[in-house]
Amino acid sequence: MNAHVEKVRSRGARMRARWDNMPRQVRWVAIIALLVFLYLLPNRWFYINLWYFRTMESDMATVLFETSFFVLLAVGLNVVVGFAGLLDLGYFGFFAVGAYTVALLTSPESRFDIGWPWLAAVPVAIAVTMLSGVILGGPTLRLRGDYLAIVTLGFAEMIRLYAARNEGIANGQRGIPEIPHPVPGVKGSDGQSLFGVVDARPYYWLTLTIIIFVILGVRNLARSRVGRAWVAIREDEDAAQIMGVPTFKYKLWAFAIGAAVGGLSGALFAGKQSFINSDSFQLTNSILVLAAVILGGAGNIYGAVVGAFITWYLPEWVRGIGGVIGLEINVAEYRILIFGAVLIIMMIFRPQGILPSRRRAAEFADRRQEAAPTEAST
Amino acid sequence: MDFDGLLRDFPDLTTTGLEQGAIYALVALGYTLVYGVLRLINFAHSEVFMIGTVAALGTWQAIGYNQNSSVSGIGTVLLLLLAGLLAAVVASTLTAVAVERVAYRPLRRRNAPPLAFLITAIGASFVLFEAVGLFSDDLGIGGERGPFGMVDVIASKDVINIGAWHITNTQLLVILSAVGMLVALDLFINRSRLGRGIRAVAQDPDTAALMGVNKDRVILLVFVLGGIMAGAAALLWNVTYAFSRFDVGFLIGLKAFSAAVLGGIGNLRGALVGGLLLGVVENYASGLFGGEWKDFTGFVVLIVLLMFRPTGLLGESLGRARA
Amino acid sequence: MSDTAPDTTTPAATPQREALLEVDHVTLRFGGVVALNDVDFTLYKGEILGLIGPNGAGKTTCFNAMTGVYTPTQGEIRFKGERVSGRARHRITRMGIARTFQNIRLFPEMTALENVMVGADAHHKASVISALFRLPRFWKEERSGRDRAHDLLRFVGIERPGELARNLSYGEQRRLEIARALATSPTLLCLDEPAAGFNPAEKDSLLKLIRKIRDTGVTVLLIEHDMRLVMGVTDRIVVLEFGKKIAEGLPAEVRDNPAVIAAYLGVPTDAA
Amino acid sequence: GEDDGGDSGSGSNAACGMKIGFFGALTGDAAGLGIHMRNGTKLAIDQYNKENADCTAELVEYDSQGDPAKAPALATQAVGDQKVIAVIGPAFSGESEVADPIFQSGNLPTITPSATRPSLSTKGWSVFHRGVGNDESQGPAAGRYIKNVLKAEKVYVVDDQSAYGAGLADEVKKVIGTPVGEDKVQVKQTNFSAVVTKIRNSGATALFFGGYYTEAGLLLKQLKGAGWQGTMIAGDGVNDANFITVAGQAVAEGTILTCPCAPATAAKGTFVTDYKAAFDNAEPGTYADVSFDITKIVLEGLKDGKATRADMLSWIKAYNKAGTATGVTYKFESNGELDPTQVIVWAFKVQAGKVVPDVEIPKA
Amino acid sequence: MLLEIENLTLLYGRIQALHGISLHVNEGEVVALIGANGAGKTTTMRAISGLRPVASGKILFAGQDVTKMRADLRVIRGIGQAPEGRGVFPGMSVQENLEMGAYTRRDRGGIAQDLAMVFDLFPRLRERQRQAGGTLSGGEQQMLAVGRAMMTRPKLLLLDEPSMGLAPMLIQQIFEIITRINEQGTTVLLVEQNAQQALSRAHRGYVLETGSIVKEGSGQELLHDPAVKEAYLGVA
Ligand SMILES: Nc1ncnc2c1ncn2[C@@H]1O[C@H](COP(=O)(O)OP(=O)(O)OP(=O)(O)O)[C@@H](O)[C@H]1O
Ligand SMILES: Nc1ncnc2c1ncn2[C@@H]1O[C@H](COP(=O)(O)OP(=O)(O)OP(=O)(O)O)[C@@H](O)[C@H]1O
Ligand SMILES: CC(C)C[C@H](N)C(=O)O
Ligand SMILES: [Mg+2]
Ligand SMILES: [Mg+2]
Repeated sequence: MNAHVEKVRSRGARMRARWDNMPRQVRWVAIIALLVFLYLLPNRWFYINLWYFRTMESDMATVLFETSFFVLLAVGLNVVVGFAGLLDLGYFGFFAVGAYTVALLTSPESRFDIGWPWLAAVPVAIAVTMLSGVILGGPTLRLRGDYLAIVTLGFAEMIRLYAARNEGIANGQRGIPEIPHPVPGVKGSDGQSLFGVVDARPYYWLTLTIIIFVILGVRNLARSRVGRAWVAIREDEDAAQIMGVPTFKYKLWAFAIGAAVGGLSGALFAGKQSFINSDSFQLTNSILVLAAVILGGAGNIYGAVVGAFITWYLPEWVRGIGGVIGLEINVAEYRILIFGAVLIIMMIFRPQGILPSRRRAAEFADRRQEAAPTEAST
Repeated sequence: MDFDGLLRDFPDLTTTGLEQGAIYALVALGYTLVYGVLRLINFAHSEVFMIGTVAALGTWQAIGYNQNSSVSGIGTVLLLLLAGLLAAVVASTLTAVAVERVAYRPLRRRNAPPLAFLITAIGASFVLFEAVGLFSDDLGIGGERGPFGMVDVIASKDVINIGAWHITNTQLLVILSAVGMLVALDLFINRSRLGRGIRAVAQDPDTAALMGVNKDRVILLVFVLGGIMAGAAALLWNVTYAFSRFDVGFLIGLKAFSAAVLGGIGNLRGALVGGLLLGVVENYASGLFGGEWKDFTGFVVLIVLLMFRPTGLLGESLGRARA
Repeated sequence: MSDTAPDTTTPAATPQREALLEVDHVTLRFGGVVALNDVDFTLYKGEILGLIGPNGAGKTTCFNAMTGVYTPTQGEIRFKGERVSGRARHRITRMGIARTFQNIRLFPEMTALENVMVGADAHHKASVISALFRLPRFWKEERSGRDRAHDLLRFVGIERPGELARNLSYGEQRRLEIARALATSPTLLCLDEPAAGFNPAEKDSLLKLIRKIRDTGVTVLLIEHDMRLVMGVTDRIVVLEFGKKIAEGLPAEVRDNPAVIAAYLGVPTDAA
Repeated sequence: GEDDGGDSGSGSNAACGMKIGFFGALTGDAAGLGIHMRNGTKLAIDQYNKENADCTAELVEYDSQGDPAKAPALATQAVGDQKVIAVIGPAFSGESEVADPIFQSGNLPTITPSATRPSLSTKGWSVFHRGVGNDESQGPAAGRYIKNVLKAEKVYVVDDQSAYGAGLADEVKKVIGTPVGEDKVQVKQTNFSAVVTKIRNSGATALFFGGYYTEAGLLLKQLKGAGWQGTMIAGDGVNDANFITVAGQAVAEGTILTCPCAPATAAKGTFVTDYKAAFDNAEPGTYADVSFDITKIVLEGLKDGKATRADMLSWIKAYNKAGTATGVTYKFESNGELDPTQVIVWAFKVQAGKVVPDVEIPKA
Repeated sequence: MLLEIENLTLLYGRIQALHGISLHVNEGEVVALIGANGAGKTTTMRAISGLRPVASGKILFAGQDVTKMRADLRVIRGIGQAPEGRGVFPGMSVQENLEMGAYTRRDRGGIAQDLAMVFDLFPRLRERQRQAGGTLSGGEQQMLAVGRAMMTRPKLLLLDEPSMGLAPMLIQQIFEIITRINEQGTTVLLVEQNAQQALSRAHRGYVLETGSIVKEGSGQELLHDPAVKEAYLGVA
């Protein structure tokens, strides 16, 4: 058993080392190939050849879009949970703030009825979300660990419950419909606006592009004094403070950056969905994003990406698997059940996540060795 | 804002709030115990509670009592209560132990990082409530993902009437049993040898082993205790609301977890204080601002309170003092 | 860098001493326990001051008050003439006070090098924005921080900069703590029992290291129970007992002080 | 789905291999309502397929669980599937508000058997049709019943803040005047102790509840448990046997439920027997008959060769014929509302564990 | 032989901390284990008490193979330890900490007697009976850890640097206490940096260097061994 795990670990490490040792050009070519693949993916003529990989029951492009904005969320939450070690159980609160800001500014059905175009509302949404991150973080980031978790959870629930009220600006459960789609000016080949109802591909491409930029930015931060400060805070906050790290400031930054990304994905969601109500921001969603981050390997950006992909894509893919394996049962119904079981099994076999950060991989390898003897005596 | 209404309804809002709060408190104990010892939020605990409610319901149906039955005679009431309690406690405890075995122990064996436990617990929670949601139709306890109505075991009656203040027999039963169970648990943890073992593992598992404490057994015990409390809470819930649903644990779990934090997570008495306070505050808020503000106000109180008392009302006690 | 044992009576006793840190009649209570009782002493620039006393005398508490962990119940602590208490801890560090911990508190999952770089970052100015867009200032500071961290690791004698802190041996961890503290460019370095768990040979090398640090211009405050080390390295000594200062003076004076012998040293066979 | 095109190879010019969507709650808290409507639709399609075995239509179910948040994805899916030529539903008002704009942009015609929020017909959705009266008829009728039949002086009004519940409660209030008290609850709420206290202490003898059956059942159960003696009145959202399952027979007894429809159990023709035969001897529930009839509108369109959404839309708009089950003549106004002369509102009563028709509430 | 270790190896991740060490402790002995920082002393102690799994080798206690036994069961067999870093229960009072030491014991009378003895040995602890362990000073915690280990009434007492962080006067005292408990019949395995004191009180000693035992002998032999003198006694 132990030997087996050891092998897995070293295989991962070996692959990583091999990647690092490849010539620069080769790595670039590989990255570009991957990106090309990702951009081609939602095209029917392309994915139709990926028989077992594509989703059978639901529209592939739509699923890809949903997956991509979920990935964006995971990348944002990873900054908060993975880097700074702040357990945020209410990440969807920020998502909701972003989505509602866009909805209120753009929808003819909103109380404000100012009808901005989507694109103009996005920067405002990001700013408002960031601000809400700072407002929430200001008084509460001094709390430790799990207290912060419940406060963030409470915050998200407060936003949702406020939005669920009929008389509020958010229109209660009835929500805000008729949010305009992104950039109506851009026309597709058929002369219709590129961002329509049926074709999800443009939304996917848009989100994918945004993800690439966000990842670049987050990566830069992680490999700087900011990233170091985050890790130090995660490891021992008191010691970090005494070493001159303004812990509060960096935690607030992590929160604000996470919030901004969350708000951005909220804005994208609103623009695609064209309707939001309080039910779109159930607590379960926050928990799913968190699961994605940890499943992938907290603290590693690519881990978060992979985790989010699995968390969203897998259940959708499972929907269609019944037909493929020739089962009569309606797998779609069981997909959450299956997903729950997958979560347990995956974490048992890879507790450090699928693609753990180097740091955490090493940490785990050592911890595992330290597990005390468990056999009872004879 | 309806001050007159609040004033008029104040006594009743207080009792019903305490009643609800007592159930929060019993469920909160499960969170607090597990948190105190393992420093983990047991996300599956809400399902431990839910399974308890379903088990009691199923038992009652099996004996031939459904939502349309009426119960008469103290003997029948006692029988139903006892059968329900047994079923709920056994089911909840088994679920809690199963969660420990499946979602926690394997990870503990591998010394997994704390966040991993969070995810397996979430996974277990999904599996449990989806299973009940999907199969409740087949089990005959309700439609698929639908509501389950059940027999009203105790026809509630006012037993105390002081002016505008009514207290019913169920309310009395719920509040008193919750307080009683907490006192018993508190004594067990603070006075008994096993209880001291629990506290030792909570504070320093390695050193506890050096004192001869069997860590695995302590952890199991903690889940069992949490399960028993959740089972009792489930029965009281059934008696009060005579209703369940596959997702009924979610909100109760959330509230109970908040209550645990409000009182100081890891602190048993804190769970009681937090639960009762939360129940009462929510009711007052409903009276004052309207029902739609109930849950909202609960969270506002929680957050504001934590800002002034960062470790909850009574502070942490099972766990390590952070020096 | 001379290794000859210094004549303990001569240095730093010269009159134009400049006060660096003033502990001004500080009292600190924890409920009923009076951990510090009207403690009053001054630390002068460039000296090595020993702080000794029986267990529970209040030495660590004194450190904690100086680094902002606790706030005195009465009295105040001034560093370079400015009040310390009430400031955020990281500001106190940036004022120039650095410390190590009696129970080691490194960042266990960071490498030795990264641990030290966190300390070095204390004086860096690059903002989140410049890190985000990799502006020139970022590169400059990153390079200088790395170089400085390597220098410091070499200075304290750690040869494996890429090793995770948790994997270093106890002695290396203690030295890493010192390097990390030094990286914050302190004027005052506070060491809390740095030799605990060292054998005599290791203590000797620590003694040399402390002197080397002082020679770079850093003032040192040292808590230590090992009298050989204390007597060998300090310029002056302050003695606490039950939260009170019971003696202060040159090492030789303190060693022969009957009150100190009675309260702390015991029969003087043990002290070197 | 992405089948290859269905071949319209039968002798007549009927459109073959097309799909008809049913959009509503099939699982979840309000599934009781959705399932009967789906059954009505299914019955109509099955009968059609039996008669036209060589040129069938397919039923596609979109289970929204009655949740507006789940609606857009499903609606988009329906719009994306060009074979879907019309949609029966969405069943609830909340999900309609969300899904209809999407159907509109896909030019996919809809006929709802049940979504009764009045404002749905004011948004300019040309695809929208409603096969029943809206809450501007149901609400006032309920109000009149409270005033004239129950003769209740002190009425308390509670709604669940949904598009349907809140809107219906508003219509009721317009008729009964100022209630003794008002409150709001949430969909999925289970503990109603505060509301219960308020209602009980207000001295109300009647309660109007705007919302769906699960919350209604729980609220009433807790109310009666607290010793309240009055009568609850609620709309079509509670008009389902599941209400009694949640509340229990004793508690539910005497509750008044309205519906802008006639009793499905007394539907015309062979509908009731066919329904029972097809679905395990189940009594047809609220709107089952309506769904059956409006589905037949679409099926007749198919039979007539309407193979595109645009053609189907004009077919529906021009339709003018009585349904076989309800007897109502389906003829839509330009905003999609049913011809006002065809609108009827009934009151039902819970009696001995069953919802039974009480009276047709007279207009004004 | 009370304790016998054969060819023990132990890993921390990729780092091998013990390279096949063998040692034994006879009933009634005080045995000292000395060595530089990182030599593997603490690791050895942890292996004996069962806090860390061993990679290979054998640990026999009172003739029984305990290599794979859980730590708490070893306590019942009679192995008590005052761990490095003290391991005080921070949230328990001094008194409760001491009572935890007697967790596996049932003899109320004996427990009360031992409690009184510990308080006599460390009057400071009696003064602080109700104070939470976590708020004690470093030295006070050390006293508590040693006192608590004594409360287990072990056959074999493992002491990992009991003098660490103690004031000079107390260091003297703690070694006297060790001698005293040994005379009362407890076997002691002692890890110490204060090699001078440790070896002069020990019957036998082992010298550990980077995970291997390089020397063994009676206390006096080692005390006068020139190599040991130079490396560990600081007599340059
Ligand atoms: N938070 C606290 N609450 C109560 N008492 C405390 C607290 N912190 C420290 N004390 C007490 O204050 C006294 C001084 O403790 P301090 O840690 O400063 O001692 P010290 O001089 O560093 O001793 P040592 O040499 O053993 O480390 C001790 O008696 C200790 O028990
Ligand atoms: N948790 C750990 N993870 C990885 N390596 C460790 C761990 N604990 C100890 N080591 C390594 O194992 C070796 C032996 O350590 P050990 O603590 O046993 O030494 P020691 O002899 O007790 O030293 P000291 O006198 O400093 O306490 C050292 O090289 C140390 O770095
Ligand atoms: C099925 C019906 C009860 C639906 C309800 N009339 C609504 O508009 O939502
Ligand atoms: Mg100290
Ligand atoms: Mg050691």
